[in-house]
Amino acid sequence: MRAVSKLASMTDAIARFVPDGASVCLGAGLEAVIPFAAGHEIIRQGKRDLTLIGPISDMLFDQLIGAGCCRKVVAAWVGNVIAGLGHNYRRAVERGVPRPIEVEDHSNFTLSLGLLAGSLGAPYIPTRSLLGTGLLESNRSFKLGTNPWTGEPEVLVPGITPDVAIVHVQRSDVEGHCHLWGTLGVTREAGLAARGVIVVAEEIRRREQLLADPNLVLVPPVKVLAVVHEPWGALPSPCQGFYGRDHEFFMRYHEESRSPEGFRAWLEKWVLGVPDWKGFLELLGTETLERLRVKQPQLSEPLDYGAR
Amino acid sequence: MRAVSKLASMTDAIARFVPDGASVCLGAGLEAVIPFAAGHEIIRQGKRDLTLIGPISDMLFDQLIGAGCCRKVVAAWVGNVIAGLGHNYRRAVERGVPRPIEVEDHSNFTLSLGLLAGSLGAPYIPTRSLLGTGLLESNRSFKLGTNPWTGEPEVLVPGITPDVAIVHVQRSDVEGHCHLWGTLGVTREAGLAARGVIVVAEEIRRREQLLADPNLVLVPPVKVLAVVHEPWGALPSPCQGFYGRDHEFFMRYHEESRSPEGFRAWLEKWVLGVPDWKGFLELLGTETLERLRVKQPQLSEPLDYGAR
Amino acid sequence: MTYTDRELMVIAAAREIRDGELVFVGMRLPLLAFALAKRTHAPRALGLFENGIVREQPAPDTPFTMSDPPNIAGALWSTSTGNIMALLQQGLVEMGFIGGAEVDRYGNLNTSYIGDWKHPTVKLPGSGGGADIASLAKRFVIIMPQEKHRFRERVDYITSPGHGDGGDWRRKVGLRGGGPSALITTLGVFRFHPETKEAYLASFHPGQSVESVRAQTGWDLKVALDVAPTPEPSAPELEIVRASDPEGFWTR
Amino acid sequence: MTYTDRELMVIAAAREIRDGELVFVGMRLPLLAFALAKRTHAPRALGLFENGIVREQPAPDTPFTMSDPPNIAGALWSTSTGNIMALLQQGLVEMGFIGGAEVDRYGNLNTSYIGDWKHPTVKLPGSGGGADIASLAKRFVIIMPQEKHRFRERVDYITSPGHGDGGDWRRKVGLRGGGPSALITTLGVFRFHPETKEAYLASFHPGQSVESVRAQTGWDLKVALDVAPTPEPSAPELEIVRASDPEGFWTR
Repeated sequence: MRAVSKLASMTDAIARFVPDGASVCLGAGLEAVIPFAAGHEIIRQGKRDLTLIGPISDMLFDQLIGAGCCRKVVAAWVGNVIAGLGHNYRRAVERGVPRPIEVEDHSNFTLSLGLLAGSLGAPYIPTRSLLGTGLLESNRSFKLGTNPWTGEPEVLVPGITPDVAIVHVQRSDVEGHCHLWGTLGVTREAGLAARGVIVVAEEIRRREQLLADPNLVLVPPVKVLAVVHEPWGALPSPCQGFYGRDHEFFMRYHEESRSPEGFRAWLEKWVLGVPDWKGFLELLGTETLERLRVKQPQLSEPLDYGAR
Repeated sequence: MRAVSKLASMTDAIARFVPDGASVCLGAGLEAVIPFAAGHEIIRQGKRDLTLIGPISDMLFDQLIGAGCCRKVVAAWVGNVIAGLGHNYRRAVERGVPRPIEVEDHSNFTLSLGLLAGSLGAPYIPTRSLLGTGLLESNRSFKLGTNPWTGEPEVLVPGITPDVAIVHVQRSDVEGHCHLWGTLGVTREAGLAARGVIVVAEEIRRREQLLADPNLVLVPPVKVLAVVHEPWGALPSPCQGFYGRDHEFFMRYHEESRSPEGFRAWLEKWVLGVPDWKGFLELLGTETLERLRVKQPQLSEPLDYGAR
Repeated sequence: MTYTDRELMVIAAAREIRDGELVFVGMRLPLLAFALAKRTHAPRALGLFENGIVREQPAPDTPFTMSDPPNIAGALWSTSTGNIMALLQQGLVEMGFIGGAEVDRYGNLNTSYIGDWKHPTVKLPGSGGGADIASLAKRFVIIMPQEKHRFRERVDYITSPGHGDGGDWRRKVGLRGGGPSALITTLGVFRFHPETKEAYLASFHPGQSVESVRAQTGWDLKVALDVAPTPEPSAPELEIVRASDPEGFWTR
Repeated sequence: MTYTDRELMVIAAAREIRDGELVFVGMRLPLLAFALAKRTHAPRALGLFENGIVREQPAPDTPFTMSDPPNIAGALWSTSTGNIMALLQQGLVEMGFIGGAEVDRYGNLNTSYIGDWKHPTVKLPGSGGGADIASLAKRFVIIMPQEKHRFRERVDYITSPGHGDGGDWRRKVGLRGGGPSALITTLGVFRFHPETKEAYLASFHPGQSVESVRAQTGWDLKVALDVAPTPEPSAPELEIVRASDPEGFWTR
């Protein structure tokens, strides 16, 4: 039987699979492979009331919050990793600008455990982290429990099951068998915990090339909603083997987003002022792309899956 | 600084790191990469009072039980996958021959969850599996719990932390950075949950060759106690890319182990009658090895970890 | 047309798979049933194996175990046992196949202990993944040879939970999966009453009768009003099964 | 010899790492401290990063974030965040570094909310992995610039738990890790009393004094009887730090 292609444009994938009010996991790879192309399309389409789920979200959540797409954040850290505070995040929490948002404070470990529990179909996983912290008070989704064997206190981290996870990967086939390598963060847990996955890939390859390493396939095809071919789609975050991180872009964003007006101007220029990711890349310029492009391949040794 | 070599003979690795009374996880890869070479050395060294931990253990646990090495089994299934019941397992449980053993009945999922909990340093993981079954009665390590959010019943699977896990892999360096592919089963969970890992490898390769794919490294080097170079060391179970399964060997064992005397004769011939794994392979014969050897490579596409 | 009991079981089992389903396949007869279903009415079904494998097609040579290298090469996914079982617990797996040493009138299976588990007369291998499939799959199908001493009023030990003591037992103990939907034996096909959840004979295999099945059933067997012979295998069905098991290792 | 506050902090931090330890490194100053320790007294230490990386040596060019591609190439292990954090919870990680926006006399850190968390005056980025390291590492070292308004009697919100309200608070709330063992600031090095767990000044940096440190401390500061100036950086130490941060992005 014929493979069913799930190939879609970013516009169509976001329009179909990220409805207003959805819970969306983005940036599961920590500072790497952050799906900025998808995030910008979410902003362009004016999505509202999203719950954003991700460990640290380096700059992307700040943009989505500033653009008014977000109702709630479930994260361990929101800001700009090399620059510091997220100005839009501050404005939203401190003053409700542009909209008030709810925050569920996690640590990286508890966010990982929540997604792991979600991926297992388990109601929660207990941990010894966070005991005695303010997170147990400000994040009401946690429960304090007691180890039934020892009587010791423990924190119960409830399962997190995003409606959709958007993952950026190096390569995929049109059905969504995809390979991610380099920094993993909580990507596998997120993909397995989510009800559906949008795969954004640097390269679309033939099925046989992906299935030649079935251990590396990130999520089973039944989870994949759409496959978007978007080269450079994680910029300005890095993608192992493809491009490095554009530190300057993060620093400039930090400066330009200090005021709501500054952020608005940034948004007009980089997101709303371009029709799609190709427009963003044109603004960024071929010199920047060429500077960031990985030029020295470092290849792994192939694995022999021979069976006979 | 210089890499510290953990290379050891199987004799030394088992002598040093599998003391009498230890809990040992073997056969985490289900029917594949079962560390038979290690198991036979455990028998030759006359280890006693071991707790054997593993999902299904295809034939190996039956041998270790019959040889009197085992005090307790923590497993989902013990027998001979294509032939049926394990005769030694039956004799030990039903009649205490050669020694009585204790059994902790698991399912494959709960054994996986127990090792996962162990690997996380979590006291337990809750599941909806096994409710209403006899396993909750015969395995006293489980507790019946109540989901604190919904009040629904749940089974709490306690963390399992073997003293040592013995894993068979395709390749390793002398420090224990190792790559396993093909069937994984619960191998990663077992390696991470165990206090220490004995790596048994088909090939010893240079460090750079292993670190060229750091995502595939099975366990961090701090977990590795010893690295044993033992080609064909998983026979008669298969090893992806290296050799297939020797079904006949399993069938013959099933017939020959029907009586304690038959098993004793089998043991004398295949285990006690040879000094080491090379002796086993000689008995097996080069024709068998040649028949089982994988002849058609099926290579995965290399991953580019390039960073600049 | 001649065929074996086991060939008929395979064909009856294949009919239980619906198109597009995620199916916990296991080995032996269910694997052959999956192969048959894929090539007939369920081309979009996917097969799961508890060693971590998802396959679209069975391996070209029917493997002896699910971890044989040909079952991994060409898989859609080869992951951990935990990740596959997690799909079950997420409620994504429509059906699974299980065998057993003993079954009772409510479809509970024992593969652990004959007699008192504290002092068993026979120690059976145990659950494997059977208890998980029985607990968590939306429905499951039992395949086993029928002999009176294996078809018991009450099993000594529940390894893989069926409908417990009937009615809404599964809900009461907290099990989410739907329980057994069919029991396929060497003599016939049983289904479960929607209310009482007791097994009843839905069809007897050609050559059998209600009486011959009853004679090999250890409880007071209920029989469907419309009980009828199990449909005979078709020639194409038999051909596919035999192509999947050319040496007859599993079906002869 | 001239050097910056931050260079001195890096060097003081490096001295906290013991040979052979597993160290949660993080970025910025701790990463430079790790690089220095590796090249001096702790050649067998291993660095952990919460994106899933274990490294023997820092990446050749000091990366800006732990997920920059040079930090992955050449790693000993690149796994999930969960698997790295699991090493912490297994009790295998001897030490980690944490920064904070606010610290109090018991070494509790706030990186979440200034003011009432329900109506904060400042929303800080949050825990990241800080709370996990503080909860679970055998000990941890705090590195932060010292300003009076950040060194508070009591933090508004505990993100990363220090010694709570002192004494055996950690044991009482169930925390297993040992808590903070040192607090390294732009002005001096603080340690924690073995019984009361209160921070006290162990050394002031060259050019500072007990009084100048006290002036930037928001609580009634205790001082070690043997308080002394922090040892000056040696030329080789400074050379290594500068080689690791040639453009002075972190230390100038």
